[in-house]
Amino acid sequence: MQIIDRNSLDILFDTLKRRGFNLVGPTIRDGAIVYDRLTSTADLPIGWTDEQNGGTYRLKKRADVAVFGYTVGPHSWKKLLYPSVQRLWRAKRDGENFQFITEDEEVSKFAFIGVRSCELHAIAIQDKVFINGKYIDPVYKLRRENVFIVTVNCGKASGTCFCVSMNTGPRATFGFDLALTEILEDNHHRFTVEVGTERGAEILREVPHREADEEEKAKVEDIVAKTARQMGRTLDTTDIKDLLYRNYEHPRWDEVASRCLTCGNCTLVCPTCFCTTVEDVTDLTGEHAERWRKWDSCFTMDFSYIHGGSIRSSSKARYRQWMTHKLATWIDQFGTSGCVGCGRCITWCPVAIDITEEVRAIRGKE
Amino acid sequence: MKSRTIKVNYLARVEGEGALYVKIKNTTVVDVKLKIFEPPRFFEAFLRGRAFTEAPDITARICGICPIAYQMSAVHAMEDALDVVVDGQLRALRRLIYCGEWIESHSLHVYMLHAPDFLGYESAIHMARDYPEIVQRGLQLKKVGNEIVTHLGGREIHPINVRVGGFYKVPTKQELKPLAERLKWARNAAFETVRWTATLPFPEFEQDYEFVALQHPEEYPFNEGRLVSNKGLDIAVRDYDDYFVEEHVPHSNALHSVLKEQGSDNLTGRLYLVGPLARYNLNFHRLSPLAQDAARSAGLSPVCRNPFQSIIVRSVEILYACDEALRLIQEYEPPEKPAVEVQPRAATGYGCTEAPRGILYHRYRIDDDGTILDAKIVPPTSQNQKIIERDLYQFVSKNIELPKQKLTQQCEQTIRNYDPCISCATHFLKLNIEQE
Amino acid sequence: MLPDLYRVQRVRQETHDTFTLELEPMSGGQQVAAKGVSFAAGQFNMLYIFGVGEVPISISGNPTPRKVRVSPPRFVHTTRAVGTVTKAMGKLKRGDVLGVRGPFGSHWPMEEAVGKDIVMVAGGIGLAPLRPALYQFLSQRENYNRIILLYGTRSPADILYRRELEQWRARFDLEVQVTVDQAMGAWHGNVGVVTTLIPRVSFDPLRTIALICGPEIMMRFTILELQKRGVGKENIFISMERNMKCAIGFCGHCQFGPTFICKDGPVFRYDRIQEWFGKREI
Amino acid sequence: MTRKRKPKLAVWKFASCDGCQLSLLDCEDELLTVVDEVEIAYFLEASRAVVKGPYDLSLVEGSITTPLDVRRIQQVRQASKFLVTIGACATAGGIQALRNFKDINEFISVVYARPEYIETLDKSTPIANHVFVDFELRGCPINKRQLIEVISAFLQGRKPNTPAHSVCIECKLRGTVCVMVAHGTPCLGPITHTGCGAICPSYHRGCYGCFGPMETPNTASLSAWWSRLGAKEQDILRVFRGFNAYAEAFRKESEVHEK
Ligand SMILES: Cc1cc2nc3c(=O)[nH]c(=O)nc-3n(C[C@H](O)[C@H](O)[C@H](O)COP(=O)(O)OP(=O)(O)OC[C@H]3O[C@@H](n4cnc5c(N)ncnc54)[C@H](O)[C@@H]3O)c2cc1C
Ligand code: SF4
Ligand code: SF4
Ligand code: SF4
Repeated sequence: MQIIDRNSLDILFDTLKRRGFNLVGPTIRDGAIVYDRLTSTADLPIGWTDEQNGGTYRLKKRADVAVFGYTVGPHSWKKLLYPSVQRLWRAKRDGENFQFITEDEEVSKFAFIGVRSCELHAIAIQDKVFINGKYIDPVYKLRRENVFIVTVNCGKASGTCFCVSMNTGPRATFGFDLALTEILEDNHHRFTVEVGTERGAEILREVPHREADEEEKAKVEDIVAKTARQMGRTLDTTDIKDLLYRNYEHPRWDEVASRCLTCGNCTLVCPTCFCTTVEDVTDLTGEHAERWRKWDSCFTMDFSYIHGGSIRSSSKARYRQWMTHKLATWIDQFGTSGCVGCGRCITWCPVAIDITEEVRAIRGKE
Repeated sequence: MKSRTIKVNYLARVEGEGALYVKIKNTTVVDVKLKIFEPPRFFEAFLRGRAFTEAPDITARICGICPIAYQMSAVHAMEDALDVVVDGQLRALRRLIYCGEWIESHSLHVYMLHAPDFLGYESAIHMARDYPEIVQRGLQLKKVGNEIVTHLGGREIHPINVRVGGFYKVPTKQELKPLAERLKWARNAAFETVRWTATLPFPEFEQDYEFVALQHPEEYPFNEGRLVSNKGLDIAVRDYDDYFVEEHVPHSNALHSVLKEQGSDNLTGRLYLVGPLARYNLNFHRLSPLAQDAARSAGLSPVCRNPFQSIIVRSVEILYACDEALRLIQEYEPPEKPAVEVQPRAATGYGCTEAPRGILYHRYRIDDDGTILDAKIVPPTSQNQKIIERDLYQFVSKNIELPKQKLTQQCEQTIRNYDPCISCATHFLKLNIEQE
Repeated sequence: MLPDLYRVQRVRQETHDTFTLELEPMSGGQQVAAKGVSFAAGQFNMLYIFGVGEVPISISGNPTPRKVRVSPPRFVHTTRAVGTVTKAMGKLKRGDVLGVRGPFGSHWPMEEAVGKDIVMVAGGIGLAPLRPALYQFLSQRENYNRIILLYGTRSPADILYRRELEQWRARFDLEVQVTVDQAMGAWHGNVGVVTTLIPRVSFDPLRTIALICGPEIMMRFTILELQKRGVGKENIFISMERNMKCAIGFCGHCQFGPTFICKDGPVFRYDRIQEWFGKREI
Repeated sequence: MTRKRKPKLAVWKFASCDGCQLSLLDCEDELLTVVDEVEIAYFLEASRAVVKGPYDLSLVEGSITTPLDVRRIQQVRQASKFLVTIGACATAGGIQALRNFKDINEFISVVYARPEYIETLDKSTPIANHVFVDFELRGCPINKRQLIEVISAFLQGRKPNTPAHSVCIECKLRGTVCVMVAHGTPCLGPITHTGCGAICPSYHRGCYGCFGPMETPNTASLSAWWSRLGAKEQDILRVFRGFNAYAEAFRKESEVHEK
């Protein structure tokens, strides 16, 4: 474990930039901490934190100058790994025939700054979906290959976090190039650094650093342990798959359906949800056609539309599909839970529907 | 006895639905009616009981062509009631978005609605076959206007960003930059537009009008000023109701507005004219030097009384709006807050701004918690309706020997001189010419 | 994800709303050359009509054509025009070009069926995905015991593959029963839903493989009837249908319980999805 | 697949603000291409030239508010092969449908000094209440991209890509921060039909529902949440009584909040 001080964070940024990486990370926009292009550490949410609960998110000033003193916000990294709206191909009519126009996509190399442990798990889950199966999604693969990941171990948990329950945090254990832990002490603002890959080590060599002492190593443990104790939510995952398989007809689904807006926010903020739809479009002349892929949600009627109607026309069936997929069928499909406990779906649900609460209700009244 | 009628059941290339009816007996015009049959929509009625904050969005729906005008008059009236002043960069942004609407609306009228009359086409689409570059230029100019509105307002029609007190969100300097580039092109195109419109064939038709427009000590009027005329009117906006009166005639779903003869409640008051011609004649010296030069070099004097030449005046105003928009963008510094805090209180507020077609007056009475108790809206088209009828009368009388088809076409053109907006007029237009 | 280009070589109108297209890869289709037109009975393709859209359609041709009978080999699809894309597909003529991605999905249990009785139950357009299996069974007839095809349609006018059905019916090594929901005109055959045919045919329930394709409700009742006869769940195979956008497990639309119909299906062994199949709105 | 003759396009207007048909003229970059692909057979706002029907594609703007219009829409339907209604007036009765909740005579007397000159119906109703409509395009006003999409789709014989889900999905696709969750600003986005591009939230404003109800709107649940955010019954009533007041889901919800 190494140590860099706060100023060296700027050097780390510059080094990554020199190596051709575009930095993306937390920054304040429109009253939230979103993931966007960063030019320097000044773009980071220095001295800001967030307060989260079901259906609410508020930025708050911190008493200190923490750089990573917040938890996850409305965006997730998936927006960079498979864009929310993407053209898959173009075609042109050519007399009686038509032709596809293929173009090689240039994708910039990204360095993700401030990825949390739950998010690493989410990326790993999407890897399973997009590149570790029988078919490979070229859009995802192209972007994923180029990413450099700088992780941050969480120094605080928010009111909707439950990574501890899902075994996905708060400490990062894999999947990063470099992992930082922020140590904020009067007069000495520094970060511990763990190296995850050779690539990471190479970058770190260009940043002034030193070996961490025992005390500093212990601090990391303390910080993550404290965060773990702060979890705003818990979810009992015992036997969860069978629990949900057993309860397709539980009355709780009707109850949640009475509140659920079927707006789809939960699916779109979720870092693992991957569903998309395609739009086949043409221009006015009818000479050009394109196919676009867009993020979709299992909460729409079109999602399950087959000729004659939608399979999941009730909101009950749609919420049930979503939650059962996240927590149960995902396990059968990909050998892992589809939920990493980031809590986004709870915070960003406009009416505060809470996946942990729903599980509790079903378990309780089974 | 020979009589003719000229009827145009659905006036084309105007906004909304109107009809024209002219009745000629021997060689005299006996009746002229500009009918507005666009169904009434009762805005003043359902504004009652709404929140004062809703007026800009609701009244915008009176007209899809000039929603900004409605939003501006509404916010000014409300701010007048609440005794709030919105100035500095927020005021500048309001001016900027208004420039956008003028550019868009005037370009639409000049190129798509009016020019085809002069060149003998059914529409700009037909005109595009022979004059593709000109029509393209008009479309692109219009687009720049729309871009300004969209940038600041969120979309070109019924923008969503205007509120009592200011805006919901203001742009950064960076965000306005691309507009400046487009506006530089637009300013040149507008210059060309002035030159081009000046070459169109104009009938001899000088009329004596009482022009009414806003006048402001420093600027060409958009949002603020005193109501003045070339015949001595000079009043504050809040005195509007003392000087103007609206009457309802059977042939029209729009109310007609006239200037009251002072000291009398006589409804057959003075006719007056609002719109680009009025603004131009009353405020020529407030145009930017570039716009003044363009007008002069196109042979337009600071006083223009030929309504057919309103097409040149509109073009000058497009040029001015481009110039002004550029200036506003160059001087822009984002204000600290997107809006001024407003607190409701029981009061009556008055607002009058210069819509592309002329002055648009709003008056609201609200109660303590901001609920609208009473609303009055007088759009430019209802103010011009009487004068349009008078012009028609004069025009037909002068050209009575023309073959019917030609006369009909020219009557339509006479109406289009005013760019009447029927949707506005009905918060109601119908055209028939009858000759006996 | 880019479709290959195929040319329509032949169009056959089967009924007023159903038609069969034979598609040949266009020369120059790079991927096609490598892959060849081969598929397993039960699989489907994604067919793209220029400017209109893309839909999943089962392959209804012969997976093991007699050598070089048609060269180059073709994809055969039978489609019922129900909506935008399928209607546009119905307007294609010989020589028109369309995009093809595939073949995708699982296939009918050809190996498991060896040495057993085979009961195929088709409802409506469901006959199309079953036809390749039938072709294959017949081409290796000696490998199987009894082969029974039960087929139900709405009315006599909706019967697909009429000539072939007649030929099949004439064979002694294949039992074909057709029924219609509503008799019209000169129909002298069975009337009633397809499930009513099940008790009438003889097979050895303990040594039977059943293949079913049709509307979900029809499949549900067919399964009940077969179970009544004693056919085990593990010997019943059904072909499922769900909305599909990508056909390769990314779009998520075709999820059915824990499965993706595009890659785990469309053909499923009934006992593996039984838990979900009985439930509504899954 | 070459087209034989240009399809005839007609644009009709009933009670409205003209904004939706103006959207077509606002397609500055596409307008001349549209004209290449279709024959503008009837479009008074743009042209005096009137070509006789029947029309292949009719775009209908505005709501039905007069006895005459009740008859006129029948004629338009008869003359049209494919009829598309555009905008909140045509699809839901528009803002003028606020009269439907009140006594019309009282309304007339408020606006017009001589009510006897006014001929109007007591309700403003959507086109689909009178004739069969092939496709509805939402919005107050419609979105011009969507209009071009509908025309392109019509020309190509495909389904237009105009999803019916919530505005929220569009917000999320754009990466907009939710104004309700992050600012506590009441927003109608979760129950409003998408299509505008999720404009309001991107301007830090709550959606006010100008595209009308989405496919399966849970208005009751959202109203309850608005109350928790501090919205008064009056505010909730007003927001549902907006530009789509007479759309069923909004109408019913507004009635709940009417004292
Ligand atoms: C694996 C599989 C195999 C199929 N095989 C055949 C076949 O051999 N012959 C045949 O006629 N039909 C088959 N279908 C059904 C066929 O895909 C639909 O009829 C077709 O998608 C309808 O599209 P449309 O645009 O004509 O209809 P619309 O009703 O206009 O559909 C709009 C959209 O909804 C979706 N959709 C509608 N109906 C279905 C459906 N039934 N299944 C999946 N998506 C649907 C599609 O995405 C379509 O683009 C099969 C479906 C699946 C999933
Ligand atoms: S389901 Fe909710 S808590 Fe779980 S990963 Fe998705 S957004 Fe996070
Ligand atoms: S759970 Fe919440 S976020 Fe998800 S669809 Fe329902 S209301 Fe929307
Ligand atoms: S966000 Fe809502 S109110 Fe705003 S423009 Fe879109 S649909 Fe209309």
